[in-house]
Amino acid sequence: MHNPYLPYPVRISDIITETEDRNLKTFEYVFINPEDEEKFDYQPGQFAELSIAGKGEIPIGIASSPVEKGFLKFTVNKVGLVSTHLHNMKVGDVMGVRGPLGNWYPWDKMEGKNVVIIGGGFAFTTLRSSIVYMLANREKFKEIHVIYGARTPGMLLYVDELKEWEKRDDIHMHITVDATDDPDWKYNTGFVPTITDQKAPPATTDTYAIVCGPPIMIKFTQPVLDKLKYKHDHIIMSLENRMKCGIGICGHCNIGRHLVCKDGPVFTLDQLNKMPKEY
Amino acid sequence: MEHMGIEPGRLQFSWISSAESTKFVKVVKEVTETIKSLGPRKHFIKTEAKVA
Amino acid sequence: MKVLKITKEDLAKGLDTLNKSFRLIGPVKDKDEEFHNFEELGQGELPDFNFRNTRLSPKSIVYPQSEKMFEYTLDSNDPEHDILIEVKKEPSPQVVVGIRPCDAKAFSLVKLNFDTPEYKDPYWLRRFEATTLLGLACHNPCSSCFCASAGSGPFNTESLDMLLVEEQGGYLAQVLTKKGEELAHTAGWTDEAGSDAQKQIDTMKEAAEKRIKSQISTDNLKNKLDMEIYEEPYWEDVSFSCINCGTCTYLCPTCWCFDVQDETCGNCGIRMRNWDSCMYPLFSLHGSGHNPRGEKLHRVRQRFMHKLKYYVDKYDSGIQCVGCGRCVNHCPVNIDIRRVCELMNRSEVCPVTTE
Amino acid sequence: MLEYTEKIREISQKLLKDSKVDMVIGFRKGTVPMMNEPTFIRNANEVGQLIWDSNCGINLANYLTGRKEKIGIVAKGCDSRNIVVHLVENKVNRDNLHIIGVPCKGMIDRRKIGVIYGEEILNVVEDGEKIVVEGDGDEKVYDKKDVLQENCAICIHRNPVIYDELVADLVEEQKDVDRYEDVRKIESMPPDEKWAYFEGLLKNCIRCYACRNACPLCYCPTCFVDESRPQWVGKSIDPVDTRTFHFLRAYHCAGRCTDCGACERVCPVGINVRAFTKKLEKDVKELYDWEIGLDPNVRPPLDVYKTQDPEDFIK
Repeated sequence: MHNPYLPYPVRISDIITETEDRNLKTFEYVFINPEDEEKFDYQPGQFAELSIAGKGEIPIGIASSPVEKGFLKFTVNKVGLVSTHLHNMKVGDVMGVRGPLGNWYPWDKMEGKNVVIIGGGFAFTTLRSSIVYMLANREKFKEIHVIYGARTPGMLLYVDELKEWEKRDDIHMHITVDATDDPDWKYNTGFVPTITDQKAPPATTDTYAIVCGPPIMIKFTQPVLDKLKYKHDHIIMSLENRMKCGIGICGHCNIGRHLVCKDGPVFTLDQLNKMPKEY
Repeated sequence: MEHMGIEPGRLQFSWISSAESTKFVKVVKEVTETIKSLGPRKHFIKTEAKVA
Repeated sequence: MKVLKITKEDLAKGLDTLNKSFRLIGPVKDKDEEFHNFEELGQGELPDFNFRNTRLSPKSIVYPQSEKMFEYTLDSNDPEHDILIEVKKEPSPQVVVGIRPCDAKAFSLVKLNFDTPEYKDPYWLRRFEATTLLGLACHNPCSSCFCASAGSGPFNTESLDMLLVEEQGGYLAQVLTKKGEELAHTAGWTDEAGSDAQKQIDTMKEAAEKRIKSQISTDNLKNKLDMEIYEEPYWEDVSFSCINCGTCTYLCPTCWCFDVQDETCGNCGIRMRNWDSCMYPLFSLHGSGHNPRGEKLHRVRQRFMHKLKYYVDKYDSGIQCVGCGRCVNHCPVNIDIRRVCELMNRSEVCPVTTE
Repeated sequence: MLEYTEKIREISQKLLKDSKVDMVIGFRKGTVPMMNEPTFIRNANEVGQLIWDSNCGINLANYLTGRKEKIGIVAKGCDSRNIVVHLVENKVNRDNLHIIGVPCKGMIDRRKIGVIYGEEILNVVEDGEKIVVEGDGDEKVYDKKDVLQENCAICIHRNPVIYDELVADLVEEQKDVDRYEDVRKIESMPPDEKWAYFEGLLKNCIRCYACRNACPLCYCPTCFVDESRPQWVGKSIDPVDTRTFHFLRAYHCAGRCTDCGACERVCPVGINVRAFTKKLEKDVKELYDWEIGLDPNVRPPLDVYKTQDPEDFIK
């Protein structure tokens, strides 16, 4: 019997410190057994459990994109027991990855449609995965907008890539920071909801918004999207809750009858409206 | 601790100021001697969790 | 279906035989306490059938409170260091003798969680498959038993492989599955009962069902919206006395939540899982410190909503409760699921006013 | 007990009507024999739910922690002592409390009655000092003093130590009680026997934490067993971890435990949890001549340093 709790052994192949506060690092992994990579067949929006023997597991969104082969990438915020230990690990260290887990952004529905990505802070990980995926399959989508904000320029993730995307004309980038005194900052200044109000395209039946960020951002972005007349089944969100098994069995992450790990983490706002606010 | 079955002598208290180096040495010596004379611990040993 | 006749002596003899090839588990009276629990029976030891139901549910026979999942070593000289290794141990075949029909039914409710189309929980399933359930019908249900209205019953055969029905001088035994047949064969129980045995059982079943005084109504649960029940004002009253201990969830035969923990001793360690309880604040606490169910009201509501609403909607197999009454009897502060179920199930009838 | 119930209702009704309190915390009739449920009443019309009998063993002080409202609380001797502990430890503000004192004659032990009756119990009626048990077997009558909770049988503070009103005249306190016979018995055992005693005591523990959660002293926002950084104690049912939980919890209650018996009463598997706490209670009594929860204005001995504090155990 296949054991869904058994992680694939991986080796850390690269570690990048993403932010100036050094609390966010991106870990790149290669599978120790090459055949495991094939089994790890994922979609942008899914997550995996990062497993460290002796410490435990944490559910983290997959930041790499299925169009990138040969490695997996995860950006991890240092908060608890496992993530703190992970931040102290080095290139070459062995650990485990279990997944892919959960559902993904509705790529089949969004094909041929406009996509607006609204992200804040370190929740940008699966959004990166999505952008890379869409750019690699550019012909499948109409207009792509990205509104991404962080507190300061030094807190933005994937800065080099952001700059690259900014240069392209097939994607509308709206990068913003809450505030900065950097005279060289040439992008937007202001909170994500404000920038969304200014830059997001108006709603059409052909436009989907993917919103991912801290609770406070989500709280204030939702009225903006309502104002822009986005329908709630066109607003797609990714949730997190305390999880253990990641496969819908241990019971930790439920919101009503739904399990964030298995029925989510991606829900439409329409679905969330009918669920208890237990997230 | 002793009330719940740890052998007498295994648990000791001492108050040593940072200036009392000789007392520190003396106490450490005494404690190790007492513990050694008690032999290996019988109880309250956590090895791999006894689980199914 | 075959019905066997087993005398008390044959039962004892048969169990003795079974004990040689199976791990035999049965109700045993705790030597210091007033209650029975399921324990492994030693050679020659017989189960004590003089009980109504055990204090702890037998769920731990298939789903131990603490269970090893993986092993690992952190010793960098070991080529497999830091890699989790599956614990290679097949559960030994076991027979649970004297399990009550409600507790057996609980396995079928819980199975929906551990055996899903997408993922199979190997630990639970392997143990379950290695288990034969030899049930014992309930002639004298407790006053707090409400199995009959919870989708089970004193003679319910769901999940059972064989059901023993006590009668004068011995037992009638319904052989319900292939596993049951094999068990009877191994035990040497071969005497088929007369043609009226089934009728006899049915009569006793009816009499037992009549003895059940306590009941709940569940007919409206499915029709209501989640949020309608969720937002009811009575949750404050229901949850006030709760002390957020895990007694209800740990005694419950149908509660399945678990936590995963690593424990290292020296260079080696294990990943294990332990029962967890939605009554504990830690259960839903985020790493950030945010807790979606930070108040005890949220947690008490979660438990009842899960059992009586979410589960009902998700699986369409009735409520996640078999009416064993353990939580009713042993909740330290007397929060009674029967009362809560009535509240959740009641239909709002607007009082008719005549002017 | 009827007169107690009536008086509790009368006082509560008045308190709520006059808006002296926002809620009254008391007991309502349980759904199974010998069980009552702690409850709150906000509406003067609902005071009829409140009752008092010998099944009110849960310590209501446990429901005060962190509450900001003005509260009327029904308090027997031990509850009142735990209110004092709360006051000493700044968990509750005296001005927000209206204590309805109940001179207590002891709570009956549900487990004990279950064992001696032997059959399923369907109903229990109190008749003064007699307890009438009806059930599947014959009706049996017990003397209440024979079926008291162990901590009640040796209780020397039955009367509330702090109150705003009383529901009845104070009762006579029990005198010449040997409070520590059981502790001495354990003390006289050789180490291995002690070890075995506690091992046997805890063999059924399922770590549901009912003992901890029923205890008014256990109000830490994060209990040491729930801490993961550092992880003080393992989370499985390994016997060493289970024992660590119990004895460390007892330490945390040293000099604070009023021996209210809530921990023992709520244990679903019948563990005599007080075997841990009572040793420390005895030690504190003998070393510092201290009983907790009698005076909100005196700091407990483990809180303060005195030059005459015993220190024989320090080398």
